[in-house]
Amino acid sequence: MPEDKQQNGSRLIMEARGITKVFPGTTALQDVDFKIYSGKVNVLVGENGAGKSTLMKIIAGIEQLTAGNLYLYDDDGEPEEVSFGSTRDAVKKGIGIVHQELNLFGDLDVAENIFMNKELTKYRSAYIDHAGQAEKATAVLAKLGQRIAPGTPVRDLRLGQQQIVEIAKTMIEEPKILIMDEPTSALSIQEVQILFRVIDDLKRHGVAIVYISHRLEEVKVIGDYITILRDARLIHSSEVKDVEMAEIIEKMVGRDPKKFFSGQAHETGEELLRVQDMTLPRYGGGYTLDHVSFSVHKGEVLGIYGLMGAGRTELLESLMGGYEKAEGEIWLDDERLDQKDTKDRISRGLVLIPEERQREGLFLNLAVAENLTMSSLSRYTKWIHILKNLELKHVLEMIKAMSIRVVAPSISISALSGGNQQKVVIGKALLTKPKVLLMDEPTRGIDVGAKSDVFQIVNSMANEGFGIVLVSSELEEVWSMSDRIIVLSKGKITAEFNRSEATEEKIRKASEIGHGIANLA
Amino acid sequence: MAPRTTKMLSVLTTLAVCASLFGACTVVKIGEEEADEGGRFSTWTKTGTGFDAVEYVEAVWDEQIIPAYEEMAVDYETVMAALRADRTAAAEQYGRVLQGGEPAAVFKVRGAAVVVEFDDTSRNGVFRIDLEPADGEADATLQVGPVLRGTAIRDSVDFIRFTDVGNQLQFAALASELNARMARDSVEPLDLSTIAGKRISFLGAFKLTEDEAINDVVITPVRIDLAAQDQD
Amino acid sequence: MATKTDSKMGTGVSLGMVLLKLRSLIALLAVFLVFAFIAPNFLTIGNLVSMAKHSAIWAILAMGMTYVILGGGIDLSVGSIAGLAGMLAGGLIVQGLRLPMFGIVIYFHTPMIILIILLVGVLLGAFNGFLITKLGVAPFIATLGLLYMARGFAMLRSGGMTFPNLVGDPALGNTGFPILGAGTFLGLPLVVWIAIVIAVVAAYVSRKTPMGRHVYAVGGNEDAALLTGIRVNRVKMGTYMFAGFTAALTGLVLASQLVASHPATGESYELTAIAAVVLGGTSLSGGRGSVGGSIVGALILGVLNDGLVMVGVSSFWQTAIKGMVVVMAVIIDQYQLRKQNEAALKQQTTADATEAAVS
Amino acid sequence: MSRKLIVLVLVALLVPAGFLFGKGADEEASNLMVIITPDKDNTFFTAEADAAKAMAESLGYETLMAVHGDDPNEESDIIDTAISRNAAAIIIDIANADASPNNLQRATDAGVPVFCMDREINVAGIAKAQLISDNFQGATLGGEYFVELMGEKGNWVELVGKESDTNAGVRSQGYHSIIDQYPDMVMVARETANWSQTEAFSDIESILQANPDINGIICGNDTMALGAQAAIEAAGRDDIIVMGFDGNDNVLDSMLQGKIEGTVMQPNALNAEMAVQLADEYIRTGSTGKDQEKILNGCFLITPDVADQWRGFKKL
Repeated sequence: MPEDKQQNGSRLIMEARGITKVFPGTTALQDVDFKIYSGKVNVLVGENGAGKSTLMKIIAGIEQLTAGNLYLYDDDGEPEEVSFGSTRDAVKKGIGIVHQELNLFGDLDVAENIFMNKELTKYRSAYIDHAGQAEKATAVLAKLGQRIAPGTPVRDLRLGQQQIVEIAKTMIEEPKILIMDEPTSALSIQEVQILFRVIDDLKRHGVAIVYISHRLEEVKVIGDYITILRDARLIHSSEVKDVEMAEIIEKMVGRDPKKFFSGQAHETGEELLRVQDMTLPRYGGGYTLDHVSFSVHKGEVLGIYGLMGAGRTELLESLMGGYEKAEGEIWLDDERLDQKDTKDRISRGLVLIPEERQREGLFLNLAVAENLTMSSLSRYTKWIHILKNLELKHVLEMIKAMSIRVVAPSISISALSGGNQQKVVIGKALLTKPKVLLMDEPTRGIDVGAKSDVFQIVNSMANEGFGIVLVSSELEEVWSMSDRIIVLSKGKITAEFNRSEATEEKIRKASEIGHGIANLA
Repeated sequence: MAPRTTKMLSVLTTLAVCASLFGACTVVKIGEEEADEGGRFSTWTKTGTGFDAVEYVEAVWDEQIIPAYEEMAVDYETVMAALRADRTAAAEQYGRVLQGGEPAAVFKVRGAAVVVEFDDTSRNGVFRIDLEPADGEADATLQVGPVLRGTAIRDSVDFIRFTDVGNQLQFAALASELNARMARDSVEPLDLSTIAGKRISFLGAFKLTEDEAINDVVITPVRIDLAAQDQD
Repeated sequence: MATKTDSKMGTGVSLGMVLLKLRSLIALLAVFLVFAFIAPNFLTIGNLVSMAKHSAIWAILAMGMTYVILGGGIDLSVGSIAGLAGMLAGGLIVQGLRLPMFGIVIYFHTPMIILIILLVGVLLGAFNGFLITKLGVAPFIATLGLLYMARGFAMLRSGGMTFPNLVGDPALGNTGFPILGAGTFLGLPLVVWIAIVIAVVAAYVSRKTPMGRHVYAVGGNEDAALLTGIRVNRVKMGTYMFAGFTAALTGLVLASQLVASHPATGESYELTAIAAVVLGGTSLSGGRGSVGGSIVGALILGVLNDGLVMVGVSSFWQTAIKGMVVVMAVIIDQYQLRKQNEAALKQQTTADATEAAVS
Repeated sequence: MSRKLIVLVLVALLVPAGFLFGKGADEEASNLMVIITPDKDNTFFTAEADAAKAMAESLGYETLMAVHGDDPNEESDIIDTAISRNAAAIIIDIANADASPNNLQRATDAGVPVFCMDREINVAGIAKAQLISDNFQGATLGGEYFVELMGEKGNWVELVGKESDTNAGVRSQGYHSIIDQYPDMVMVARETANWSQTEAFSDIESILQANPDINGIICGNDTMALGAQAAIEAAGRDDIIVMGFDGNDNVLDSMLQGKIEGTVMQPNALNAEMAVQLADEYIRTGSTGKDQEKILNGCFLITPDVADQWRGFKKL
């Protein structure tokens, strides 16, 4: 035990012992131990539903534990038992948390968001010291490598910048323990690099980082200690350097992760989709999409890689008729698509699996079955009557085909895990009998097991002769899954590779054309 | 269904609806429909029994009202004396006790007098009269307008009944018209500038409620006649 | 696990959950029984029919409101539209349609008048829909605007007065308007039949047609609906047009019942309609609820309204009691939603765990 | 499936359970008088309702009180309910002279005799008796007194009640039938304040801005008079004559303090009592004993001298 407390120049700062958390009907954590070392990155991994978030919420005072103890260690290594009734209690003890979901007020400016509920005031709280807040906000953002004006409304920032603001919000408290729940899921590569630098900086100042991520490659890069949870139980705890990637995956998933990235070439047939000179003007001049042309063949997975703001999502949504201002010719199966109307595009055989699953893909108020058939209702409709039995038949087939884990089709979609929800979104798209499937970040925010399921689905769909456009900001994914890769940068296609000729470096380089990225490193 | 068929169907439906629009209506030329001048307030104020106050007064004034007064009016002084003695008894004996509401009675009176003064400081102008036998002191008041107050004439006769008239507006209009008829017949012919000192005889009515002072009564005339020797 | 789960059917739910889901029906039963005990003559056929008649009007209005709310909107203008509809109908019967440029007055026959007024209601709903979908005005504001506009026009139509005695004139062929409000068929007032027909259609559309499904989708997640290929604006437009239709119908029925139309008809009816919808378990944030629920909600309000009058409860208390009932309904609704989500989550996690154990 | 079953069971239980446990219909003649008034937040109507209730109870009747809030549709519902309760008589202050007759006709058709008080309906033969406040006569009394106070000349303002209400029109016409005969009386503004104190307050405030030199305000009812009076006081004026109508206690108090110059007392307590008495007469004998359906009860002018002799719309 003593060496636990004083290891590699850092020391044990917090410990959770025998944590059990029971929600009505489910046990989220079962007798879990977790140690947090100062000046280190303490990584917490596990599949969705393994209990990571619950554990973090308990440490941050958001949830209260059912059984177990929390201890904070002072400078002398003396433990003090603590219990947090609320986030305020935890904040007082120097614990900060950056949530996975953004908790920002879009209409307030950056400084106001950073100082939300801890405003700097003058004259006995009678007046908010805007100048002082702006100054401090600028300082903390500079530390995070961002030059964002503190007066900018948060709504006007890119997603990545918003994430930085979220982190800055916590930093302002100067926490001793900083919990980061998937902080990189919305960040571009440069932003991830900046974040890692910030983390390094924090480590040097002795801050303990608790880091939750799905990106196991990140874990290897920045992690010091790793804790793996599975099914509410502690599976493994060690230093990162002592454990191999494959081992981590196996412990997380609890089974052989043999075909995690099941990259395989597909037989491709004739041209299915051709896009010519797709343009989308940008507000205030220039183009979000600058004369983009490409084609997709039967049975082909076309990967589109690009950094944040490259125009990936805009490209897919323009293809679906989502932008009134988008111009360009789209030919599907030798038929030209003229109407800028999503319904029409879907009926012709194009379908999109959107990036933000819950916001753009799901109806959380409805059941699994209703979600699945929402795009393809006309197929089960006679005159104006929905044929419930026919609908149910298709739903059950799709649930089986996608191996969606669901008790019954009538259960609310909100009860499903992220991975299963994503499968429902994909299933909904497939039920429209598409010819070409546009997938925007299909694996974002889902766990390793579900990810591999999704890739298997992509593969089998390609084998069935669908054309697939796969957009991802995760290089490996694009690289390993695609038959052909095009790279977007600032709205332009900057490179195109065949599976055989593509390498990570080439792709990355192409994605940075026009970005002046060199000075960021 | 093919879009073209749907379009055709909707056009046909629209046409059919338009056609039936013209079929399912009655067209009347403007001016031939019943006049309906939108009043400011509820139609209640003008619908009803179709009662016309002017017509009605024209019909009853000479035929029923004047005869009723000539037959039943009592000498003013007699009534006043009885009232001073016992209001209730006097009301029973000489007046018409009104139904409902506040205890009140209307009296039909007659008299002969000298006009002491025509007081027109108010637009509710009055003659102050000195009843026979004349003593130079005014001892009664006769309202002559142009503003005439009250409903004494209307309320003085049995045959004018609220229920027959319709509603309170028409009932009020009737009272005004009775007053106005009196003014046209009896006040307009008079030369008011020279009236002071002349002798008149009158038929009239006054209403007395329980609380009113007997000496304050204002008589609403039904007819005023200049004495023969004073006529020009 | 304490509660049994019928994993085969996948719909195994505890009795408590079912009762919770049926809370509005139970509330109706409770209110009904209470008044049956304490209100004399409550259970006479005459009273039941008259309560059905009163509730039917709320129900008609509430069904239009249900669609709008399910679609994620709100319609504050229905009461005013009802008022305007009544006034226009009254005007057409009493004064006809004056066309001075042609020197004629057109007196429409009664069925035609009803059609025209219903069309006007639909158009007013479309106006709401236009403001909301094309001009991006928030539903609350757009319909609040029409609330004032329609009421103003209703007053202007007659200068504030009432169109009395809407019996029509046989010479003009526009008699028969009072039948709508006073007529009966098989012993039930026509209004009740109308409400039943609309209820059947509205419930059918909401549950068995793509249109209905789309309304739920738009109310639940507009962005997703767009990307799913649902014509969101058309769906929203449809809900407001239906609300306009039910409002105009309500106005016609009210005017027909009184055989007179007065410009204040339907004042604050929009709030009663919303209350009925909420009582029926429809969520004001859209996407969750049912037509059937709203009808039960309307019945609760109707029975409560008449029952309280029958018992002779002071009108102040009547107002307060209605408010309490609505608030109570929302509290229970929230509780039920939480329980339902927990139950679904529990089912799902149990199943996940079982499956994990098997594999 | 279980859910549908439970729905069925509940519905199946609904009606029979009610019939089983509930009270059956009263077959014998009822002893119930249903008293319907427009409003409860106006003392005028409260006094009317109370007077009717007290009289009915003193005659041995049960009473059921209801208000229609000037809404004929609500009135329609209440009358249906009264019919359902098998009322012996309905005593009502109607909602709308044009829209109410049909409601009353329904009661009459169902064998429930109707007696109107205060407001009248234009159609004869529906109500067994109508005890009507002579608003026109009252308004002429008020108008005459107003003219007298103004010295037959000056600028005046009229505040009118709800335009859709018959009495608003009747009173306004009553005022004008008198005041318009005086050419030196100049009406500078005429506003609808919907019987409301707050609307009267804001209307008079803005009128005082536009027309500071007004000498008198005549109002269609007392609540508006109170609002007007408050606006005058707020403007620091004490030279403006205010007349009300109804005779409510607040105005009588204001008159005693010299703030309001006059009002017209409506005999509504008397109307209510007479309506109940006639109803009782009718129930017992089958006739009201009056030869007329409509009985007009006159109003009284209240001057500050006699303001202390009245309270609760009754002479002390």
